[in-house]
Amino acid sequence: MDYLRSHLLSLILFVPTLGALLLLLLPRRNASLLRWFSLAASLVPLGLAIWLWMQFVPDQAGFQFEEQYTWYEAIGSSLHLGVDGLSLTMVLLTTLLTPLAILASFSISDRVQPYMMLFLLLETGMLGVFMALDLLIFFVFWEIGLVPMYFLINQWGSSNRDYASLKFMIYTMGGSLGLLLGIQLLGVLFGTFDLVALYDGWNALNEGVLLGMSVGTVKAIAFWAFVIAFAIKVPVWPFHTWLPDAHTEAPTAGSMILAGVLLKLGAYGFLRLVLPLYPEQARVFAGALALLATGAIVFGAFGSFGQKDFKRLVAYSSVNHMGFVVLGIAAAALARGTSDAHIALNGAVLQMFNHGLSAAGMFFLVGVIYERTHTRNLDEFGGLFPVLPIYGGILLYTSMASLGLPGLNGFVSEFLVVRGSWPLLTVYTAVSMLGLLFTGAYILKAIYKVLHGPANEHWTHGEHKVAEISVREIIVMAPLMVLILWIGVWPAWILDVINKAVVALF
Amino acid sequence: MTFPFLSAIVFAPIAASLVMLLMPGGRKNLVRSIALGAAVLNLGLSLWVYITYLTRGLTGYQFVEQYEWLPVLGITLHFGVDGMSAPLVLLTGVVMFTGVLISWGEERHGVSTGIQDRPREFFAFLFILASGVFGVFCSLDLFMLFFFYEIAVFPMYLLIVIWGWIQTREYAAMKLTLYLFIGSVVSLVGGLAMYWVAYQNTGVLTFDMLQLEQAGFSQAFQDFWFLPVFLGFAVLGGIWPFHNWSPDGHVAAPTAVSMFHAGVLMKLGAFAALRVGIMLLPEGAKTWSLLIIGLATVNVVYGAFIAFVQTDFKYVIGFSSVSHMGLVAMGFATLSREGMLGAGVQMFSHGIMTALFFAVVGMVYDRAHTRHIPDLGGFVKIMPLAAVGFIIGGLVSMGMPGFSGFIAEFPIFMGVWKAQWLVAVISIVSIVVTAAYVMLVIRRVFFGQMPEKFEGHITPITALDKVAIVTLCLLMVGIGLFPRIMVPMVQTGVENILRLLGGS
Amino acid sequence: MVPLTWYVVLSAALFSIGLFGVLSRRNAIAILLGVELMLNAVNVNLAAFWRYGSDLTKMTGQVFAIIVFAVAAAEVAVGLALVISVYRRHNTVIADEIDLLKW
Amino acid sequence: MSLQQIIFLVVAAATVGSAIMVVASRHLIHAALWLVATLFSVAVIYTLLNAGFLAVVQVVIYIGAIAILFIFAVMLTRRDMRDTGPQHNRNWWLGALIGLVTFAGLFSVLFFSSAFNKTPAPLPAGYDAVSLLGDALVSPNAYVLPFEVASVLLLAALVGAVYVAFNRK
Amino acid sequence: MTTETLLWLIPLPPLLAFFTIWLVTNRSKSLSHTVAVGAALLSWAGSMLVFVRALGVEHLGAHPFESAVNWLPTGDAWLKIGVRLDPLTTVTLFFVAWTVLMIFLYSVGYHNYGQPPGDHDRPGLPPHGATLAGRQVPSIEPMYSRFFAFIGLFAFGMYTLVVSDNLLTLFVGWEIMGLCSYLLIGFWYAKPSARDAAVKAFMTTRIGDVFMLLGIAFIYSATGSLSYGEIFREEVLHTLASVPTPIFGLSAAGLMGLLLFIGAVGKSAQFPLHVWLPDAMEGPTPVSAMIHAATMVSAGVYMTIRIFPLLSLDAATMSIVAFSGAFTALFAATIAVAQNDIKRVLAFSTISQLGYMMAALGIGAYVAAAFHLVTHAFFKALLFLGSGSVIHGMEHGVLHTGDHVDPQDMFNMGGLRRRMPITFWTFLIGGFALSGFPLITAGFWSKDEILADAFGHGHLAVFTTLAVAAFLTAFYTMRQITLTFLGPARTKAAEHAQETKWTMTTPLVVLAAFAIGYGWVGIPEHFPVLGPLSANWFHSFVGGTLAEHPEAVAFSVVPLLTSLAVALGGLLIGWLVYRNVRTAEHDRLQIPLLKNKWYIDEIYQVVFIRPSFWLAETLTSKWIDGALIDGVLHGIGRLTGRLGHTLRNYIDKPVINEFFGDGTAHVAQWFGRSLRPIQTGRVQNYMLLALLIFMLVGSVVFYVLLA
Repeated sequence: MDYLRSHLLSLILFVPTLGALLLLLLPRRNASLLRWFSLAASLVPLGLAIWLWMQFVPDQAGFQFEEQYTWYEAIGSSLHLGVDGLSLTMVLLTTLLTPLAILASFSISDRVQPYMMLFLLLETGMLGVFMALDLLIFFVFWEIGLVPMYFLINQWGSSNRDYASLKFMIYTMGGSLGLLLGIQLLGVLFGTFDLVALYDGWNALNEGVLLGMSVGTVKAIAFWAFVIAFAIKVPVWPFHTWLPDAHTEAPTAGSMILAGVLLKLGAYGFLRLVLPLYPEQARVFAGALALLATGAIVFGAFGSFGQKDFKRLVAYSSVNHMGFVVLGIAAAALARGTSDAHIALNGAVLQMFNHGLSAAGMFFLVGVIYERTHTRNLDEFGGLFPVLPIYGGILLYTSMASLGLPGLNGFVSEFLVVRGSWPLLTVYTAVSMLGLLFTGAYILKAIYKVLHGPANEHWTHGEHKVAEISVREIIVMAPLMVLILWIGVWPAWILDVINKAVVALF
Repeated sequence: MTFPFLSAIVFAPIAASLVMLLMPGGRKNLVRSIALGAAVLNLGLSLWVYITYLTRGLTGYQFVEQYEWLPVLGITLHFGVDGMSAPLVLLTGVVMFTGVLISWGEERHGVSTGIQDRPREFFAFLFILASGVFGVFCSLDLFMLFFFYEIAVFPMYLLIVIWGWIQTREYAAMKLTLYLFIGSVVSLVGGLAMYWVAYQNTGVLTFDMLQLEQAGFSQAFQDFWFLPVFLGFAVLGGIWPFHNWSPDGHVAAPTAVSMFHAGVLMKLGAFAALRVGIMLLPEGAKTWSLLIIGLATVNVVYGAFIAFVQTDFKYVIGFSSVSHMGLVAMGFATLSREGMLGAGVQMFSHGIMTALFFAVVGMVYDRAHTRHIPDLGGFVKIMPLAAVGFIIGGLVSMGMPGFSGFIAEFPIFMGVWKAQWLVAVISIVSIVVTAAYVMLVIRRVFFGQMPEKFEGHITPITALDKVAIVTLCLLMVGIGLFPRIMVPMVQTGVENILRLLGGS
Repeated sequence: MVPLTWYVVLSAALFSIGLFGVLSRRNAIAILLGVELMLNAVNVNLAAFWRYGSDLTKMTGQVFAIIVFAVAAAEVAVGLALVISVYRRHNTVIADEIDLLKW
Repeated sequence: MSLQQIIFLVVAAATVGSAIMVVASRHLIHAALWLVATLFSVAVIYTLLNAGFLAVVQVVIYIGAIAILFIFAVMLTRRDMRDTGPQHNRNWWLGALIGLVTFAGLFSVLFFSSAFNKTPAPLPAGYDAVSLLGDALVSPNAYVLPFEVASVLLLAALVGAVYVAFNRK
Repeated sequence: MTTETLLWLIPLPPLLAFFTIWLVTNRSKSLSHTVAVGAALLSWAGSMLVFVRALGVEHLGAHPFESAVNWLPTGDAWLKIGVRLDPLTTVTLFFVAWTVLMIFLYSVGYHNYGQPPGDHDRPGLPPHGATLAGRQVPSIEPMYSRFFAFIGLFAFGMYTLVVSDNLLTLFVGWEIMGLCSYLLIGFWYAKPSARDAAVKAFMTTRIGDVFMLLGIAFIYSATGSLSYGEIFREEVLHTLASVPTPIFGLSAAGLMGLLLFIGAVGKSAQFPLHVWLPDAMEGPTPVSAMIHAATMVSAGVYMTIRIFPLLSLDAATMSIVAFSGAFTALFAATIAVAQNDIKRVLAFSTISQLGYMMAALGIGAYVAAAFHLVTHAFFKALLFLGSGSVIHGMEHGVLHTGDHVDPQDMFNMGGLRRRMPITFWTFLIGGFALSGFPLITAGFWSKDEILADAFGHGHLAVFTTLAVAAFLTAFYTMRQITLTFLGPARTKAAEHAQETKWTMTTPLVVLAAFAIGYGWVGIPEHFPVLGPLSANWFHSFVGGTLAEHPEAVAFSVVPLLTSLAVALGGLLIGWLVYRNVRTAEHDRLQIPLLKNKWYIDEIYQVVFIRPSFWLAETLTSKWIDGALIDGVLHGIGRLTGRLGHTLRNYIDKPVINEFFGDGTAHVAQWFGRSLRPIQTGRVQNYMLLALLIFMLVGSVVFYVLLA
């Protein structure tokens, strides 16, 4: 037990990898065994994460459950893990979504073994980013996450997968070049990658000349290098175009994780690296950041409203929602330390979690209908509500959550963001309301086209009659829906943790 | 007197090749078994050396042996490994082992893989080459270094001309040999110059590098001779603009030879350039460091871009080697701790990686009889393991964290930051380009639709091939996840160099 | 008495004539004749130096001359044999027409 | 001008003249015969040098064997007894030039150097050149080894000649 | 159980009902409606209990029942949410509880409970009727249970909104109602009109909501709290009033008020966001009655009354409110006179009446507004239910006779007073209340108070507008009654129309009672004769909501006479005109401009909807994302390829490889080739050469070096 407590993070982190390796030993033909095994392998981290949540002491500032192992001492990097309120939330989200995604992909019958292995590895990659307290380790996991996702899209995706997967991979890698350079610069300057040390050292370094430029300039450049890397991942307009393609082509579970967790990596990067490392620059450039965020919100909504493809529509909605996260971050950057900033950040972090739930749910539901109809074209659906009452109900519920209906989780976070950023970025907030309006528009469009709409006889009768959502799929949705409602009605349980961390950090 | 590991490592292959030549040529499998046995023996020995060096936490030169050879001229048979060369010795052992494995091949429904034509001579030459390589890595005597260097280079000519790709083998072999010999001659002149100047300075006639290090060459001398010596060797390291022999050579060479060639021989160049160029002429190195970095930058970016547009499977890999060896040169040229550390690891990492690449390319080519990427596709179905191997190699080559490539490249870039940050910014672009072409190649060759003409004609890879692939992959992943199994050792080597550089 | 100079000059002349023969005759046999002349020139020298040497009991000169005889004989034998076999192959003994050394 | 000198001059003149005829005569057979003449006069020169044995050997081996050998060879390598075409190659003049230059060079060196301007010591009484020569040739502390080598050489040459000239048809 | 706990509990039963029906009982119709009606009953009981307790409290306005809990941690503070019972809540709760309960009951009958399932009914379409023993009879609604689930959720929303003590939970209820309104308007989603109406309703109200959210955020960030008790404290209001904002030179308070008011405009279907309400009539009639007459649309007014303290701080905002309200009242009334659909007439009258209340607020008469709010809720609900009952009866006739006329077109009706007496009388009461029939109806008192206030506070423009509106109201109400009930039947269906079941008539009766009786609690004390008889309980009670108690306006005869005149005049003229109009053609008021609602929808179509589609589909998706951004990306990709190609084919191959590499080799080859002629193969040439060279070198050595 004591051992468990002291190695909790590394256990959570590496159990999936272990599972992936064990998968190798299982018979390749026995698909169901593979599925159940990988599900189990992903449930273990969930259990541990919940336990971690219990053990976590919100009031205690700083990182908890720290672990440090030598990794690359030659350049002063070590496997340094630890969680605080922010990362804890994300860890919970990740460990929650992965089993669901795996459960969702039970319908995959083609090359189950590699599929599941990639999925488990992906989980490790994502968790690593959230736990890393070492810049290099952060980057390591950040990049590792790409690979399984690339192959998930490229191998199990739909028609245009090659383009989408390559775009995803190259775009993200290209984006992280700046980050890489920045990390190298820091490493060269301080000879260590340990975040805690870097926070102090880098912020203490304020005047003087670096690389033949004033430190201010260098910091500004480095700031943008970081920001672009994360902005692409989030994604912030106008770096978002990889996302609709990737999401659309990815297999259902892939999109779930992609929207549910991978996007959060970017936002988390903002919180964990950009704000602490560049408070000054962040304050200076907050306006630009807010502008981009507003762009993401508005254009995301417009783009989503303009789609014919159900999955693309949902994908664009991610752009729209993550825009609020960035808006909150921008607000916090502008007025670090004020209660407005805290509220905005609470909203942003909670929005990350919420979007994780609702977007994952939405993508899953899209996948459900896609598996039955093999089309994502909104114009080919219609009038499915009577045929799929339960599915319809769930879809309605989830989409309302993503629409930000009060009483469901989306509202709480969006309200907090708006509330936090209103006094700081009034105009941007006001403009982004337009996005909020169109959020309603595209959600209704989707429901209208799929559930309501002119009943499409093709699906409602005859041999193409679509089957109602299955029990397994309901089980996938159930935890999401419960959490959506729970957070919507009583957000304090999670927001308290977030809030304490936010107050402590910013 | 302990067991002379290094001499054993160096001379075992030659002995094996003699034994093979005595065997009747018809008994192919007998010959192959002997080759494999010798390879395993060498692998074991080099592994032993490596592990001993690592675990004993040793520093400086170990396993030192010294025998009289030509006392009059001060030439001795002086062997010893330090943190820089020990990994390379291991690398050679591994590549030798895997090379033999994948050259074993088989003949099944008309598809002949590996080396079926005169394997006896093939392995004999290959092992002579191997001896030369080991010799260069182990010898601490300048003359011996040159000696083994030539031994390593020459068999390459025969191997390519006889067993190479019919269309370009004469051209490529001749080109390669000439480039390398000219390069080595240039540096040989430099070596002799050192020899004489050292004699004038110290009054001792010696080729022993440990003594030459102390010869106290004048700044002017070093400035003058560094470039010839360094570049002369760097030609074999594929430095721009003397890299052209390498892609052609790779393409023309038979699989195992390509593995040796890109995997080990190019390291030979880089290593010799380091040993003779930088370690004996440190001041000159400081003078010219920026120039070398510049050339290397060209290598890195230029190689990546060209590889991006190649349609010949093997040319892609060939140019990727150019690009990656550029990183090695760059790392050394920074003369900084991180840079050289990274370069040291990169030599190993790239060796393994590119060996794996060429092995897989060979497997594909032997079956498809074409390397034109658009004509390939869907090979993952028949050779999944090869595909996985190639993917891992690809990830290494794009410096994906968690694999040895990252461990190597990251410090190099740190070093470059110290030396000239602009270069880092420019050359880091290559990472993305690399990612792009690697991913494209993987997708087009292994995934996608397999052309009808291949359906059913493609035989799966042999068990030995699998062993080879797994071995190489394990090394890459292992180092990527646990750098400490190599980095500390390389570090000691770096410290040694830094000492010569005046602890910069 | 005859001065040594005369002898050596004679041999020099003989040698030069032989040399001319070797260089300019087309017929291989004629070339061999030239060679014979040159050998004789040598022999003349050897004998002369023996005779005008300080110690007449040393027979070095004559011994060498005799060995030269032997060599000459061997040379002629082999040379002529070569000429004949070449003649058999190429049906000529004209040196210009024999350019086997060309690659 | 002593008698000896006169004899020498005559013989020398004969030698050179016949030698010139050897290289100059159009007919190969004549050249061979002129060679005989040259050899003979060289033999005379030997006798002038009191090297009787050499003179004898010269006559026996050269004229008796070699010259005849030449004549046979000439006979064997011609269809009819007439020599057709020029006997000297295109750049004979170059050869002539070289010959002259050589001679000139040697002459200038030899004739004007005082080193050769000496007279021979008189033969001691009871001086037996032949026995001395025999001793020298066979005595182990003299030239037995070169002698044997020469004989081996001869043998080898013999075998070689036979082998080369042997008619395979 | 304490009042606070009770307040917490009141909203819950309908919510539970919703979940129960959705998850458990949706298969069984009887269970479902039992659960729903039971839940409504529970909430009703709770509300009544609370109401009674509230009456027993002195100065409830000063010391309301309050209870709050921490909800959101915000930095180092908490955002509290809670419940609050003050006079306004009490009265609102009262009418909400009643109407909701009644409508729940009514729905049972309206959806033909107990009838057989239809022959070819499909979910998403209104029932078409079933054949029972060869006769066509009404058939039961296919999605019966779902309906009750939805209205349950709706009731939850409404109760939450009412009992909540802060703007946030108010907004929560507000939005939930919006969702339910969307769901219920689109209840028969197979009808294209219903689908479009649903989306329209949601989107239009959402425009308001968005601004309201901003307003809430503004208030929250300015005051650090959202609960009424906090934000309406004197000093807070004072500071808010003093803080200027860049927009229209409004004070902070004014801006907040305006933003929130826009929300109310959306919810209460005020001009210009009124367009959704008429279309919302596509929903089932109980929905129209509850959501679009009694409760949800009233919520807008309720919220505006709530924020009256804030609103009243800025004169500019106040006048905006007043004029938009007044204008809406008149504007909607004009449209109402030209409508033939029985429900649409009511819809527009609702808009106009809500305009009344807004106007009242705008002129500061919030008590009057509240009073009219309550009375209007009762009689408008009554009217809707009555119309529903009429339609139901007509449908019965249609099914019976089989001639398929539109059961909602008033020109297909007539003479129903004999066929459906209860409906007729109750509808008459409702109609008179709506048109403010003097003295007996509640509508008279409330409307009269508004007019009196308008006059008393000297807002003559507002006063006249409202007067005209009142006249039109009376006129079209009478038109409606005349066309529907009086005169002979115009169609066979009307002849065979049939009185509806008790489940539908009971609510009518109950509401009719309130439509008359509720007026008496608010008779102004200065009113001649009646005034002294009854204390103006409503004024004193609700007036206590605010700190400063508004003094009643001095009695003036002008507004009284005006209201008498407009009401009676309107009714009279309406009857006279339509007494013998038989068909729509004879109706001289069918002016296209009015019939087409001033073409507002068409204008919006052109001005907003089409552009937004263009923005989304063409601009954003096609141009910005597709062409611009992706174009740049692909450009970069192509550039890479081009660069590599150039390097290889223009530098690597020609220059480095051919020129330097092979070039050197070629030079060497040329050298060798050019030396070849020397190799003649002739022995003599070799010898010559050798000797020549030997001589040259020798002579040089001899004559130059040694000499």
